[in-house]
Amino acid sequence: MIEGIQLEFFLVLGTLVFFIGIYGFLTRKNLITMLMSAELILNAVNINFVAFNKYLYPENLEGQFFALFIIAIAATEVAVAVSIIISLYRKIKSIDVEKVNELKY
Amino acid sequence: MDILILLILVPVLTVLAISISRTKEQIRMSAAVGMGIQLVQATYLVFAYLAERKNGNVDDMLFVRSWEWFKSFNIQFSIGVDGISVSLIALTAIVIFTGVLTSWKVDNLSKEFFISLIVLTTGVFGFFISLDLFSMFLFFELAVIPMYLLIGIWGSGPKEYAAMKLTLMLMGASAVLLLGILGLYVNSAAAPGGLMTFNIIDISRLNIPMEVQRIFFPLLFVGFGVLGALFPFHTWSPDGHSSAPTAVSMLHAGVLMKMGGYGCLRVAMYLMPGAANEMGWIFIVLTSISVVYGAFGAIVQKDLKYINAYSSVSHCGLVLFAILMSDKISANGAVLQMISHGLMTALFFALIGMIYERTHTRDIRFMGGLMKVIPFLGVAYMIAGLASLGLPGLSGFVAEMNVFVGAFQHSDTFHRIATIVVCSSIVITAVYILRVVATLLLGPIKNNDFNLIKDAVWFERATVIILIFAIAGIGMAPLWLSDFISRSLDPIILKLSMIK
Amino acid sequence: MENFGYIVIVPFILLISFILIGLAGGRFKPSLSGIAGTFSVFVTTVISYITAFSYFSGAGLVNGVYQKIIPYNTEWLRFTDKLVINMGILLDPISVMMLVVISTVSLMVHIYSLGYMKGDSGYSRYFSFLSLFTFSMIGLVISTNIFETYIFWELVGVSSYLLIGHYYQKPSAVAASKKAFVVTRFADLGFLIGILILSNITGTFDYSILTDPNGPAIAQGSTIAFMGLSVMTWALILVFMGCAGKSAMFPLHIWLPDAMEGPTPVSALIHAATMVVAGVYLVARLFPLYALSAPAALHFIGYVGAFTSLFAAIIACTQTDIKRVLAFSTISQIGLMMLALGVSDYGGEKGLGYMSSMFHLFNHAMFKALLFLCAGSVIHAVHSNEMNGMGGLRKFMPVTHITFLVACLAIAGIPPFSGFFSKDEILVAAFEKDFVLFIVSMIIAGLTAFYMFRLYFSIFWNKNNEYKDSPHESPSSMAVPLMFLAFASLITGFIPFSKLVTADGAGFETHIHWGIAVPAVVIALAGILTAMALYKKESGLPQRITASLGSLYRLIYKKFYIDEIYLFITKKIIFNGISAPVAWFDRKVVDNTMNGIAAVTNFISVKIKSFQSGQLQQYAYVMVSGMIIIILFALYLWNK
Amino acid sequence: MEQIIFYILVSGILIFSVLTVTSRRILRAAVFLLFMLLCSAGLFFMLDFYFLAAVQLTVYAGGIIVLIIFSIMLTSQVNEKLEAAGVKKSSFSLIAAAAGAVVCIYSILNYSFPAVSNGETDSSMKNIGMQLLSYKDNGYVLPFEVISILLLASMVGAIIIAKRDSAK
Repeated sequence: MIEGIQLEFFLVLGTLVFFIGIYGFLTRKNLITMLMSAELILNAVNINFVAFNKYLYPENLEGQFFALFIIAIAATEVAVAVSIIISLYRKIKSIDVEKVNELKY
Repeated sequence: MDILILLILVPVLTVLAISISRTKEQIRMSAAVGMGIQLVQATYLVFAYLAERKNGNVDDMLFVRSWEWFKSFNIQFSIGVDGISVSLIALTAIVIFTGVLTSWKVDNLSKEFFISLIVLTTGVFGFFISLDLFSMFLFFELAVIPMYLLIGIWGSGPKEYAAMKLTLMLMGASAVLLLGILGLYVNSAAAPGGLMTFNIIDISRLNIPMEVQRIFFPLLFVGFGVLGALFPFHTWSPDGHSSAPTAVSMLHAGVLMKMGGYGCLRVAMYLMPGAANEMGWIFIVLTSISVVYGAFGAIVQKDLKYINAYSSVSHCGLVLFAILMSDKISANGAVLQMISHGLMTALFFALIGMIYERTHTRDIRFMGGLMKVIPFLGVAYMIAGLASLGLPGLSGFVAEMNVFVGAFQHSDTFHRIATIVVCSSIVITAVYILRVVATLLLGPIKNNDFNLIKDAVWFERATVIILIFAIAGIGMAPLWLSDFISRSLDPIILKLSMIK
Repeated sequence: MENFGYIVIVPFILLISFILIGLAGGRFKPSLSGIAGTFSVFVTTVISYITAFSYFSGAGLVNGVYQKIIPYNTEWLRFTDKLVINMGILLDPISVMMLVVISTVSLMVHIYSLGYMKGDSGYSRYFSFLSLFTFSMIGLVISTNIFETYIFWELVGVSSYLLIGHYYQKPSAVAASKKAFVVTRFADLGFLIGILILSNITGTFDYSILTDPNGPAIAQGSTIAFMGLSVMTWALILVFMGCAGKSAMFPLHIWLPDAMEGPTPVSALIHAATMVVAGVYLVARLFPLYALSAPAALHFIGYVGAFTSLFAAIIACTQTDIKRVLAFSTISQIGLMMLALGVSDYGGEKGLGYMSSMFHLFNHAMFKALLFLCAGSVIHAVHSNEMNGMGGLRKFMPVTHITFLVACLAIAGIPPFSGFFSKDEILVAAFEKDFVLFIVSMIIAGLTAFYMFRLYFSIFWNKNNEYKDSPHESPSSMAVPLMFLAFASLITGFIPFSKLVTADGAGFETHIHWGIAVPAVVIALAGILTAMALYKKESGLPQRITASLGSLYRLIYKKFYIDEIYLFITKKIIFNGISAPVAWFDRKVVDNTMNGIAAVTNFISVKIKSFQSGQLQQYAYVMVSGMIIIILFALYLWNK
Repeated sequence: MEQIIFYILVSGILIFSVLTVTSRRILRAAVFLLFMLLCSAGLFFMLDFYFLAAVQLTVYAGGIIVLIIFSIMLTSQVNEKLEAAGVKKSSFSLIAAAAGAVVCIYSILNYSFPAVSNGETDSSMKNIGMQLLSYKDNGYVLPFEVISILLLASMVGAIIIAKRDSAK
């Protein structure tokens, strides 16, 4: 808990980072940068969890655990995503998301 | 073991037997034996039914059994029969048995063919014994879907188009039907908040509110009506029938179209008599159009199967017309017409298939004088034709007369004029039947190749003889069948007449 | 009262004979089929004669009135408790008379056919159908209710169809059979609707209730009116429409001349003696109903009969195909019978027209069958139907010649041949009731004599043609029936019909009204003499007369173009005007609507599928905006 | 002092986030992401969640970013500038993101959170470890195991997916 800082401040921060991530996810064409945007989104969630833990239920550790698990999941996600990106790159020599449109009608 | 359960079980076992058969011989023998057993069972059912009635059982439905199926929605698998369904089951058994016989020479993927055919039959038998709207619908679907494969794979002509069209139209109908059934279901609680049910008998004891009936009666009637070739939803019939392989045409026109009529009577009319009475006129107009229009349409066709398909539109229109009259005599006529048309049209399609196999054309412009070279088939075709145009002594006459006399019992002008309009179809029918008979069978032989063709072989003869025997049997001594059916119509007619 | 139950054998033996011959078909020697068929008809004839004898000799008579006897009646189909179709046997004077007529003519025709059809490929089929026909015709006359009549009516129609189309490889025969069936079927539609209306007003099909003069049916008829006439009248006119179809009344007569494409014995049996008079029979069967409940319908029948009769007689004068002349003559004579029914009343001597009609029916059956069989004999010898190709045959075929002459005299109404007596009664009945119809029937009498003798002289006298192979008399199996029927034509006029067959069953006395008979005979003789003058010797006179008549002659020769009108109606209006458009409409409009629905669905799905573009970011965008919208909505609900 | 550091960290998070999603050089974007993660780790430190902050540093900064940089190296020309998003696309995305942010912030600010309790957080490493492996109340052994299986599965999956197709 930081003196003079409200919980809302953290939440607004989390929201902003989250939507910056969303914006990036929607606009970036490169798959890796999209992945990075996704990391931003995950991290925004972490900030929220941590803030909730600290401000609302300081006697428990749930917020930290969730954040930990999210970090773990982010790691696996990146691992799988990177492998997908690499195999995709081998196939179509590009990691432009707009060129990856095999899966359509 | 319960006889009705056996009616479903035997086809299923037959399917299993076919699927483990190796040679073609085994496949068709198991199909024939299975359907033969089915025919025997149907006959036994008729006598068992009569015996039960004789013992003084006056229930509406006999052999009623019910199993809990899906408890939370109160869906049961309940079965039972009355005179109407027993007679239609007998019809189905005859048609499928002869259908298997006519398919004796199906060589291409014969295992799959027979499996689909018999799965379809299972659906039909299940449909006729169901007392629960849900299982009825289930069997309805089971009967319709194999049709797609049967036409699409073993058909002729533009078969993919025809299969698609037929299946889609019938599926569309079943969507409407499902809506209607669900509509009935949600309004089927005896008291507000009570248990809802799919059971026909339970629903028939209720009075469904009029505003509900007004919505769902047309849905159900049209849903079943599409299968019964109600104008203007009949166009699957010419294309579908002409592309389908022989046995499928037989089954489809002979039995599946009857499911439409049966459904209209048993579900639409019986459960919602108020709307039937109120909105009947719309459908009477449509069915009258069906009858006359189908007959006129048949006059100028050139393909034998098209002629017969249009003729089926006309005849099945008569079934629906008679049902709508909500009169006991004509309802009796409707059921008789279903049976009669089932046998007749099965015979027609069987013969057309046999003739086609020999001449390799179905275009009547290229045929002529076949009576000389294939007298057996020729005579049979003529008998089928005469039955179709309502010659006394054959089944069509009895049915038509019941319909006309019954329909004419209404004292108002609308019904009478409709009856007279419908009556006129007997002349038009005569015109197209005689045209076909004259161009196909009579006159000089147009094509010298026809001199070489051979008359029917044993399984073809068996098919034809069984069907003709049934047609003539009903035509000569109609009373027992008429009595057999008419008692079962009492509850339905009673319900309809209470509204008036 | 005697038990007539044995009559049940009659229909059964004929039905069995039909089925057996039909099924056994070509498996046995053809002559066996012929003999089997003839035998069954012989049994029928014997039973009919026994029945007639015992019925008329007193078994049917109670208090001087011939009763309706129903020896056998079984339920066949039940609509309601009252509306029941029974299969049964009804004996009353007219049905017993018809039994005799049918069995006699049928037996003669069977015997005749044994010789005539020899060597034909469809020999068994022919006899099987003849049995079917005889069965149905007998079933028709002994019906106990109007629906049973309708059933056999249809069966008679179909056997006629089958027999007309006997030479099924000949297109004209096929066309003729089709035409006959369709035209009569059309008429039967009227009949059926008539039955429906009738059964609806009276609540019964049963003749014994329908025709009971004191019964409820007759009283009920006139209560409801529809378009100026009572419903009963409409019903009976519709029933008459059926009769008109079967009996070839104008304008439904067109099938009968064409029906001559069938084998000649068939024409004799079906299209001269028995089936075509079924219409007359049915009107007679329902006569109390017509006379007491709907006299307007009866008048209508009388006038239709008169018109048809005159019309057909005129056409008959111009035809050259001998069978067609006979066909038109048949139409004319049946018209005369209808006329007689039309001028009749119910009860006692007022029923003279009815009695004379039946009398004429009976006589006509004999001499017309004879005429046809003779014509068959001639055709058999000459191998042609055309009158122009004949002449001078009296030397080659003496039996045929004499019997033909007898028949001609009978039909012309020269005493003491049978036609004289019945025609005289008809004229008297017409004279008493309606003077116009009387004049018409006089003219018909003259015309009849003229065209029959035109036929006679052209065939047996006139020029001596050169024949390729010299014609010879027919074998005895064909000659015997001719002689029998000629004998019958000589004597049947002396049967006291008025004592036996009357409208109400009670007999009355008749005697010849010389005041009418003498002029009638004189007119007939005049007709004969004219024919003799024109046709006995070969001369150019007939040609000159026809030439001077010009287009009028042509109009008559073409049968007033009625056939062409029908052809126009069927081909142009029904085929091209209704059916083809219906078929077109079905394919193009109804079917295309269905296909159109499919196409629209397809179109929409093509449009929708571009949403599924494979562009990940588009999906994500839609997802995000969707989520935001949902959240907004939830917030809105939350705050409300 | 604490507040100043806090504000610096927050502004760092926001700035580096924006730079991450807008930078046109991919490697730089990755580095900005790293900075952003570092700043948030700093935030965790300030909240006394040392373990979490450490994990954030090691896993995120140490593991993930390295992975990402590897993949960048493997697939892209590092010097190339990234293609900028179209105006239409970016403006629509901006609208959507901004709308979402507004909606969320609006509801956050309008929601009255329960009163802050004054309990002490025992986020010592020992406590975290005990609870993570405890099967009693508030024990996290099941999710922990599930995560471990997930990690294994993703490892296998990543290998399988990225493996060269031997058939070719």
